Amino acid sequence: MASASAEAKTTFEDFDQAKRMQGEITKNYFQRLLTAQANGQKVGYGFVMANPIEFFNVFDIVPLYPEVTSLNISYRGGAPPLIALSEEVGYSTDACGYVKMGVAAATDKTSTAIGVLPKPDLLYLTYSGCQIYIHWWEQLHYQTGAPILTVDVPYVREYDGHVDAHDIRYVAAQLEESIPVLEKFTGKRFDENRFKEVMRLSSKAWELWGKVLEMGKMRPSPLDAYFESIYYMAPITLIRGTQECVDFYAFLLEELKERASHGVGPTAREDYRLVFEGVPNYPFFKKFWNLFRQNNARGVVSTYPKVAGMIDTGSFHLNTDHPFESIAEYMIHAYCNWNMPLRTQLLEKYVRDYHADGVVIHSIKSCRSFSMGEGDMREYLAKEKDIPTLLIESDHVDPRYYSEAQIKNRVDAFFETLALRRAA
Amino acid sequence: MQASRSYYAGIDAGSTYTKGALVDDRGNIVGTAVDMTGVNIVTASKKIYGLLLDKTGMNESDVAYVVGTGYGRYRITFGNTQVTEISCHAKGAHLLYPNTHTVLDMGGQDTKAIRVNAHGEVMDFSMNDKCAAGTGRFIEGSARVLGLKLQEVGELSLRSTNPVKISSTCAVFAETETQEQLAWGHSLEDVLYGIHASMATRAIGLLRRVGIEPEITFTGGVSMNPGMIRALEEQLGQRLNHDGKTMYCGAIGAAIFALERASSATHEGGSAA
Amino acid sequence: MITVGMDVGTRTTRAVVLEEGQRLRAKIRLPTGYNFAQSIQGAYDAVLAAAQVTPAEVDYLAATGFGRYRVEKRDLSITDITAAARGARFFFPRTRSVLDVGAGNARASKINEKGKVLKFRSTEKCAAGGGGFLERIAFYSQIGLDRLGATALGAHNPVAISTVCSVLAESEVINLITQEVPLEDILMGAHQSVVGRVLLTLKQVGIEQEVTLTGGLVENPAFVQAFEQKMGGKLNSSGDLYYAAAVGAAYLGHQRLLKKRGEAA
Amino acid sequence: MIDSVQDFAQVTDDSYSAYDSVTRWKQKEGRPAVGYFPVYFPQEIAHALGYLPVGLLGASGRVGLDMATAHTQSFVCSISRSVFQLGLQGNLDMMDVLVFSNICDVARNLSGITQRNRPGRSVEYLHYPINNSSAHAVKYLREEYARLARRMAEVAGTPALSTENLRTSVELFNQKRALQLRLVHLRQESPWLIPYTEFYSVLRAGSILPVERYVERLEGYVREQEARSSRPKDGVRVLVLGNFCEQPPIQLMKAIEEAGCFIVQDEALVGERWLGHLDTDKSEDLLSTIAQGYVQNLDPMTVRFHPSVNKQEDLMRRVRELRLEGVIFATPKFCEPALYDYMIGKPALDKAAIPYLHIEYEESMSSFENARTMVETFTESILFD
Ligand SMILES: Nc1ncnc2c1ncn2[C@@H]1O[C@H](COP(=O)(O)OP(=O)(O)O)[C@@H](O)[C@H]1O
Ligand SMILES: Nc1ncnc2c1ncn2[C@@H]1O[C@H](COP(=O)(O)OP(=O)(O)O)[C@@H](O)[C@H]1O
Ligand code: SF4
Ligand code: SF4
Ligand code: SF4
Repeated sequence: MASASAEAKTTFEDFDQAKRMQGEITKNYFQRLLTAQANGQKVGYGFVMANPIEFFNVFDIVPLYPEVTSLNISYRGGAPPLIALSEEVGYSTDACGYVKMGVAAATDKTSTAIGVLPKPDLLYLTYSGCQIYIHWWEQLHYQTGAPILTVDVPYVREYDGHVDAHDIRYVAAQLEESIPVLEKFTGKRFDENRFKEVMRLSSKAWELWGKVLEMGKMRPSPLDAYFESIYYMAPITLIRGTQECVDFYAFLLEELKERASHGVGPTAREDYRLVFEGVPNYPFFKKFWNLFRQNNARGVVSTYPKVAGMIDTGSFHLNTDHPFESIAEYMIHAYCNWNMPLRTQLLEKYVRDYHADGVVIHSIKSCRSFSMGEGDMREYLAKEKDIPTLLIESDHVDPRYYSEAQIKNRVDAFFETLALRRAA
Repeated sequence: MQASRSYYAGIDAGSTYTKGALVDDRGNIVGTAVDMTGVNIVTASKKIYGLLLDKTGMNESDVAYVVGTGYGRYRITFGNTQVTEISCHAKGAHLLYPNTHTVLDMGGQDTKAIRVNAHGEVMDFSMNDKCAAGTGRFIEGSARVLGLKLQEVGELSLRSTNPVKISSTCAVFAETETQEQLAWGHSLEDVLYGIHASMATRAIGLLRRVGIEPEITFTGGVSMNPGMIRALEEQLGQRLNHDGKTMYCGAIGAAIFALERASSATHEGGSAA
Repeated sequence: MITVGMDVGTRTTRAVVLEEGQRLRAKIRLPTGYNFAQSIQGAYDAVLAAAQVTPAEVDYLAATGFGRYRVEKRDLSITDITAAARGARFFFPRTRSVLDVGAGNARASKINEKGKVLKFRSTEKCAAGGGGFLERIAFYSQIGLDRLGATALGAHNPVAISTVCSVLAESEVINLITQEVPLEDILMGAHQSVVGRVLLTLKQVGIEQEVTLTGGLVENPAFVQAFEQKMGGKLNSSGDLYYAAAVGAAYLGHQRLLKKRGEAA
Repeated sequence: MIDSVQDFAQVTDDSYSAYDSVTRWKQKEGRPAVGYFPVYFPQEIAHALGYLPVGLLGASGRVGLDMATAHTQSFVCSISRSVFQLGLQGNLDMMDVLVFSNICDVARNLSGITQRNRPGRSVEYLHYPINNSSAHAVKYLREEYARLARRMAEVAGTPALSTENLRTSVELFNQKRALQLRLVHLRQESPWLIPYTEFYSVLRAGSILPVERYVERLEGYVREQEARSSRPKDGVRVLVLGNFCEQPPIQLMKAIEEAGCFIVQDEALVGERWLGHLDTDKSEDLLSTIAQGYVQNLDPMTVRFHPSVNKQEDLMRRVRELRLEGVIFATPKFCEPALYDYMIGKPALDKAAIPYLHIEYEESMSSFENARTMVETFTESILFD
């Protein structure tokens, strides 16, 4: 293959610059994280799902998301030794792999594929969507002695998505209660102007990110909203509330528009449009993607990138006039904090809105927050709505649960049925 | 040979057995063959192909198209193309029992429930999940551990009068559980039937995922097992289609695909290989 | 004093005759099968014959293994973990960690100088943590159990088999075979995967020198080698240790008898 | 007295699947029933609304899971799957309302999939606050209770909650909890008096019998047991942890006893007695009292999170107070809350050199050999040297 010429964009690579930018952003973030404590900064552990990271920004606390570090480590093949460390001390094989990796990485001097991670100065427990969060922080609390700061977030319990006012009040009240705690912890005063500025930047980034994901509605879609989003969702999590983050999504949006105008996309053609549900498989990420890429299938929309915030559901606005209430609402509407019928209906709506051919559910054996109910989701979509739906299982970080022959068999058969339907 | 190249072969390279089937240009089954897969899939599938030709008195030149299926489908080097065994079992079951709407395929390492339409095409399918309990391998394991022949297991279980409950969710563990039940003094027949009953419950769970619509055709190696048939029929409260050919269903379906592909390939004027 | 120890395992039944709690007069093993009464009686008769003792001369019979309750003539039943620990110490007195690997699962224990079990753990059920997995592989690859270990030792580049579930690990093996990976490398990979799980269990109780291996896997040189490599230390193992639990049971029977006679005197 | 025991055993049996006694009660009383998923549920509120509160404690392996298998995967605990199966089979149809809560991800999502498969019928979800250091937690829970009470009254067409009714109900349930606690303490002191199986069915009957009848029977039973005396027996005093939600097979608990252990305390049905006594005198706002009872109760419970309570110290306190010789972690297969709590307890026990054992169970298991061997070895290692 001849190398791409400087002026004309010829290969897909040329339209894939945002991914590279994301790589830089992630690298810089890790750099900042690994040196934070040496620079006298506090490291706060937090969760990805609908977190109010704006508070960390204002108090200058460097966030560490064990979900992000774990997925990065496992993407680089580094999960097995960490999981082994945890299982050696007694963690069950059935426990969430993120927890096992996170706990091992926070043990004295454990070196990981991305370096020796700082231990927590603070454990920020935001209970959006996953119960294991509580247990995880408890483990780290007993292991490291770091204090836990809790923000309780009620589950979206109504099947029509309605959220009671008392839920929002309760979360907002706790956010307010957390301010003096954070002031004491950092020795800094809460700067309201700074907070508003951070909120503004956050909203801006969210808006752009939402537009990016909407691009999947185009036919063909210029992006793979599942596999590529794995990369694209990093900045909104890691550096939200900064200009850099806003710039990234602006760039990405432009790039995708360009792809669209050149008729370029992540696969040679777009033969199938799929909706994806569930956490991907990180240790075999590329292999897994290939199973779909080979069939010229693109993920046009997926629920996974929405774990950080439900930007496309109309339930999401950050409002600087009511910062606490609007953050509270955002936290309540985390994807896994929705009850199952809501999640299922969202998928059904995606199939319609994005003109998809079918749904692929990648179910994680050790993550019940996502997977409990995915079987029923399949029941509903396949049986009641006659939408071709494939349910496959493995793990997000543990390579021991990935059986290639088995998964390939299912994926191949799924494409055979899609082809049949197409012919009919 | 009067009509050269008017036969179509399907080879199903399964985890346990490799099966072959040959059909003529009207879709009649001309012959079948089976043998252990063993360690070398390439050799095993070649061997079955040879056996199939021998048994039917054909030459390679009589065969117009070969479709491979099963786990080893990509290793069937002499095949023209490959199709997953899910589509093949559906196709094969439809040929054997044209009123089939649901297929249950129990093979060596997985169990599949398939919903098919009036043309034998797959509408939906579901396979045993990550946890492998409830496949034919489990019966094989129990047979080996107990020093029984595979064929004996099902027969013996039919003599059970007071089935023991084997509930383990794990195939590995269930093997031990089997022996424990024996150690506690339950009869061999009762324990064996217990195994079949517990596997049947799992299989029915899978069938429910795709919806149970009569007729149900039982395919795969385990459809040769009378104990399993009884357990399934008892729990489902309805009869299953099965016979000596259902074990070859995957290969038969593959042969039918070979027939279909070959005719569409001639229409398009190209080869799918 | 003559004590007999019987270990009724899932695959084999082992019987030993111990004299004065010290001298191993005979050892025997037979497949367990599904007719327990028959295998137990068979092993009992055979071991007495081999030791040249009559039933009347037997002072005590101690049973262990999962079928211990089926040994009707037993004077005492002991769990395999306790029995294997004593047996390990019988052959290797400086044993502090015992690893008893049978067909179904592996049990690791930490013991004190007297052979008392301080801490123990068995492999999780959802795991290919026993010899049964290797049996399946031997069967599947048509190698035969006897030659399995020796064949695996010929590996140059063992391929890791990582699946947790032994049934799925078999699919993985099949998959590797279809990819034409050399059989030796696959077999060694399979051994390493069992080793990984067993070692994990041992680590969960803590490793202390010396480590002694008991149970059926002492007959498998590839397992022993892979284990020593992965643990980074030596493993006591010898053919006699296949009988460790039976010997341990006989030994504990002897102790019991001494105590009883002492009390009576 | 024999009658009570049989009565208890019989209703316990009934709660394993068909809930016939609930159907009969409804026919006789013409009143509604509410099924609640473990661990805790404010039964007094249901009672005050005229409901019969009934615990959904799984099917103890008595039903096949074929229907549940179609909707749920194999890597979740048995209780969730068997309760779901009961629902799909129609065995929970007599329950006018089903209530789930945030004990774990499995239970949370179970509420929604149960709703989806129970069209037009009521399935409610209660959020118990996890942040008991927030000044708003009690208020929040009070509003949750008020919301639930409104819904339940609406569903059954019963009058709204009245303070008078609620007061009567709280007092009744105070009695129930007090009696259960007396029994628990009695067994802690003299575990040889009552076999675990009997003890369990007595407690379990409290999750299905109407409270009036239960209290009456239980009173007689407890008094009689307290008066009994028998020669103390020898056994290893153990605490069993992990069975706070999924009910262990009774055979497993028997195997533990047969191996020579006294189960002096365990977590089966803890939610039933967890609140202890609620003071009804002080307040007119009894919903707040009940909410406060939950939020401010610092007793350890796996599915409750108390940043201010040290679970390790608490475990060591129990070791001392109950004179424990060992701890058995009997965790339901795939139950993450139990598995993580094991990892909190374990290092503390290691440090104090208290023997412990970890076994996993499933409600439907039918073979206990492995567990039995482990428990026997465990007792052997404590008893002999
Ligand atoms: N004659 C027989 N009697 C009973 N069971 C049989 C017989 N032949 C095969 N089986 C069962 O069928 C299984 C193999 O099924 P098969 O469909 O050939 O699997 P695969 O396609 O994975 O090789 C074996 O595990 C065994 O349980
Ligand atoms: N001759 C042999 N060569 C290699 N491995 C063997 C041999 N005999 C037994 N084994 C291994 O030992 C295991 C059986 O161990 P054993 O202690 O007899 O089990 P159990 O106590 O359950 O009867 C088998 O699964 C096999 O892996
Ligand atoms: S259980 Fe699932 S949602 Fe929760 S931390 Fe683990 S992977 Fe994330
Ligand atoms: S080891 Fe058993 S429980 Fe685990 S995945 Fe395999 S069959 Fe299932
Ligand atoms: S047993 Fe555990 S996982 Fe299952 S519902 Fe109860 S708390 Fe949740």
